[in-house]
Amino acid sequence: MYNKKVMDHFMNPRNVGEIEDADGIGEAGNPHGDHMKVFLKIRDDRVEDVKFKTFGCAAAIASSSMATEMIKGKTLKEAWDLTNEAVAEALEGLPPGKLECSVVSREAIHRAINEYRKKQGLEALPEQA
Amino acid sequence: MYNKKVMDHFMNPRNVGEIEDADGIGEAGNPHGDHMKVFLKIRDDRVEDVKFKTFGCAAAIASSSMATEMIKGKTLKEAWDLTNEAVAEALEGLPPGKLECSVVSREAIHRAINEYRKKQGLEALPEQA
Amino acid sequence: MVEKRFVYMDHAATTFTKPEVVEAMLPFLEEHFGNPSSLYSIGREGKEAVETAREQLAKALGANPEEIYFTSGGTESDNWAIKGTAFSRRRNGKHIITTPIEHHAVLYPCEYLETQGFDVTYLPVDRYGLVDPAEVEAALREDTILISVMYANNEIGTIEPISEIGEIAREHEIPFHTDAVQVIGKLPLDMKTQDKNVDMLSLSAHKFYGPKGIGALYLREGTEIDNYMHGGGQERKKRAGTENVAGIVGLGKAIELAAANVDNHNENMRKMRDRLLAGLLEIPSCRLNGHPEKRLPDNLNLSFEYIEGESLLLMLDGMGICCSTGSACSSGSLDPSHVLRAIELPPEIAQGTLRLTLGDQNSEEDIDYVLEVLPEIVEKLRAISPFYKPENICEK
Amino acid sequence: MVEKRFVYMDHAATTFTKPEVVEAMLPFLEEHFGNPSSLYSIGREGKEAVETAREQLAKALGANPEEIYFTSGGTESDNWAIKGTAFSRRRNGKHIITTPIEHHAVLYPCEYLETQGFDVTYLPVDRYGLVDPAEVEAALREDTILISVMYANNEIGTIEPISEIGEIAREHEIPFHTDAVQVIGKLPLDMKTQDKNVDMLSLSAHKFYGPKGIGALYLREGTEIDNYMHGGGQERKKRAGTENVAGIVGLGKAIELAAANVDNHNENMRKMRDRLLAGLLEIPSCRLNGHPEKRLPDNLNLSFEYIEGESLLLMLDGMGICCSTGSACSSGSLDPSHVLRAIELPPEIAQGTLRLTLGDQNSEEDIDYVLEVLPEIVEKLRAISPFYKPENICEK
Ligand SMILES: Cc1ncc(COP(=O)(O)O)c(C=O)c1O
Ligand SMILES: Cc1ncc(COP(=O)(O)O)c(C=O)c1O
Repeated sequence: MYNKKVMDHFMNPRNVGEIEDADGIGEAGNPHGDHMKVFLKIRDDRVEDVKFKTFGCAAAIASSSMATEMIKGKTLKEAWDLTNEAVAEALEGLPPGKLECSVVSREAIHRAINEYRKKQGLEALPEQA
Repeated sequence: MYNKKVMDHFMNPRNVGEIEDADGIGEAGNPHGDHMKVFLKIRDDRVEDVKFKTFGCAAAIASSSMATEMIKGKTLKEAWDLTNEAVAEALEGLPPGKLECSVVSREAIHRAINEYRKKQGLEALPEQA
Repeated sequence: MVEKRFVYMDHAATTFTKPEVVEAMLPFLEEHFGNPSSLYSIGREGKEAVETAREQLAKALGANPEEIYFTSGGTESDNWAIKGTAFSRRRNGKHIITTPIEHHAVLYPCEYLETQGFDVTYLPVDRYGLVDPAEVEAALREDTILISVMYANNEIGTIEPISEIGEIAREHEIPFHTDAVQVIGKLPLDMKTQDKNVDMLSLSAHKFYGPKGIGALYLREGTEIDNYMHGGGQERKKRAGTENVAGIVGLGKAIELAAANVDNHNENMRKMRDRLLAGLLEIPSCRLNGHPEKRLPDNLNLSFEYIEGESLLLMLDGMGICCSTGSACSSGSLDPSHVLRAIELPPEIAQGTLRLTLGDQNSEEDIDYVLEVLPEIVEKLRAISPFYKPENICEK
Repeated sequence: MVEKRFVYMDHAATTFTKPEVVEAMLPFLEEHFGNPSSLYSIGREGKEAVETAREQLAKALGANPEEIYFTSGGTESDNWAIKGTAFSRRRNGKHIITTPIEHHAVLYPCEYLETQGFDVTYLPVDRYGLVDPAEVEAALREDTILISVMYANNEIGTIEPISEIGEIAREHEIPFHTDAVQVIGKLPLDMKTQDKNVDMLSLSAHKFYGPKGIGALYLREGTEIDNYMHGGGQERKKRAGTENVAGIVGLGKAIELAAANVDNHNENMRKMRDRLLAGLLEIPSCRLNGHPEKRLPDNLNLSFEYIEGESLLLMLDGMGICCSTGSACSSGSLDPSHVLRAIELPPEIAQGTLRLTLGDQNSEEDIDYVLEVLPEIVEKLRAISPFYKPENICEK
């Protein structure tokens, strides 16, 4: 049901782990469902490094892996604008009903960026509904 | 569904035909069903010869064949007393629901005997219900 | 006498399974045994095979794969279509229109529905078994919720005016089901054009050189119907039960082969059938039942007066010829089939009815053989028959 | 790392078809293709093969052949038993007793009947999934017309007290159905002694090394039930549809093989299963679901905390191990199965549930391999999991 790309990112997820002295940490998840925690290292308004931990199905894990790959080295603006559709596309598609499993990645990243912004004394950006 | 014996009497029925100068002729049948006509040649109160014609299923034809075989050479009393169970038994069994297909044989024989008796000025024997 | 041979002329009862079909099935009985609902690799193989078969069938019908649901055969497809529609549309009404010549897999579900408070109209048919579309129109009521008319009859081969009836159904927005079990591989179907007014269509693999115990129901998108087999989420939650993967693969292969060859097959059948018919009509007091032109290319249904069908069938079997009869003898009384009764064939004629249905196993030599053997057997049985008088015979 | 191997541990989902079974089936796909309803010789061959299979199954169940009806699988058998009994006994009442851990092939027919005016009581089960016979007694009403309790559960393997429940049913003269799909070939059945109070019993061939798409319903003589598949006169007029002869022959062969070997099979399974269980329970925060003793000899159902079942299943698949999970992920939310919910396993634990079911394809080497690979994968997934903290782990 999952394509090769998804299976690759699921079986060998990139960027798994934690960052001890992260500049921003964000967590998102459904009460009894997928859950992701993301750690950002930020320098010059760019994502210098990113790590994650995810609990969930293969789609959630693969999306976390792909999303973190996609924001690494990008500006915070670019990272903020990453959509789960873009992640799914980079994964060459997710099965029907599984697109939502990639939503937690975006939410966790948004929260990590906002946490960083707060520490910087900036106001939090509004999260999308 | 039919055993070998039945099939043999069906495929190669004995005593098929008519007797021109029959001493007794009897016919029996259901309105839209099996129908048999039997011709008896009688001498000394015995069935000297017997022929039949039957319209019907394999069980009806095989029973006609077997019944005529069984009364040939017998006394009229013996011929009268032939039951369809005896015919079925001689055929080594008929499939469920097919026993009744052998009933016309007995009826036709009874009628042929009674026709003979009437010609002889004897009273008709009562047919069984 | 000619040399005895084996001649199977009962293709409407069932067909042999083509070697290519058996070959396609085997891997799914053997190594690819996974449950298609399973997530792991060997389950996915089964799933893919099922989806391929669905596409093969969809293509042959000019349908979308999403409109195909596999079932355990023609009987289940008919039961589902009839009962599933009736129960699902109960609040819209309780009236069903069908014909008295349907297969029992349609008739008995209708009779069952009558015990459940539904009304069923059985349309009249003419002496050929044809339904008049005007009668369908006339039978319509405010509360009609289903029309079911078979595509072609399995006994007498008559082809019904499905597109005319479909138009009436569509115009009145009444779901239209047709039992097409006998037409697959014989008449070309196209659910997008010619058959666009058919909402539900039943078929069964063992009538077109596939295996027994597998069939399908075509359900046009948007057709309202209750589930019939409740349980697991198979067949997009519309027909529960672990998929008969090997059977489905066999159905797919069989329909592919049949669709690729339908014109050619028909021409062969028609040619052989017509020669057989011409030869058999030479037999005195023999008549063809069903429509002379609007009939399946492989079907003959003949009545031979003064003799009884089962005897005829069994004597033919003794000579290696397999076919069907149009009446059953039970407890000494001969019951003509419901179809022969519906076309009002007199019972004494119906009794001597034989159905010969041709197929891929037949050759011109088979026709020669039947033309040699059948008249002799008819004569033999007439010679035994007390009804038969040569002077009664109507010569043609 | 160990060498990758293929290990099928999902025998409760489906089994491979034994070579002897395929071999027995083939002649009925190929030369003996006749329709069993036909009178002529090649039809009779099919008919005889069907009757032989019926005797094989009857023998294995300690039943009379007249009590066996072939169906298209476990789902149809369950649908027939539930809906056929309900509609046929409607005038006696509208109350049905069942359990919340039944297969969907029982649950969904019950839910459907609720839409048709019937009342259904779903009995409570304990944390092992066991039904208490006293609860059955307590649930009885004046208008109870059917009790249906599965013989053993397909997910957690728990074996229900069928004979006690049967006694209660018999005492109150209420028909008793049991879904025995998971027990054939694993528990010995005897409809004359031990199971004498079971009136209806469902089974499906693909769970005991037979083909998919064929099953049977045992109907004790005198059991009152409506037909479900209406149509032709097959199966003594109780189940219409051209017989899936090859499938029926396969079922017959499979049950014969299974019955001959049930004790031996069970001992093998139990030994391997217990070793696997002991090894896996070494994994921290791992627990066994279902009853520790009253369970099928080949079933393991385990929850691994902090990880999710589908991921586990797919990683195992990547290592060649096929098994099932106890939850489905849809749209980002993880839904534990209805069985795990019924035994009140907390959702966060239910999420990480795996079912391993052993069978004829497994060897001690398979057990070694799973014991090597599974703990590593659990560790790998826990390392990814944000919930997992080594200090949370409860050691045993
Ligand atoms: C017209 C028609 N409908 C339905 C059926 C039933 O199909 P099956 O026996 O495959 O269930 C048949 C054949 O038996 C048929 O000829
Ligand atoms: C307990 C139980 N009942 C019923 C079924 C349904 O059987 P089938 O899929 O053969 O229709 C299954 C298996 O899928 C089962 O495990």
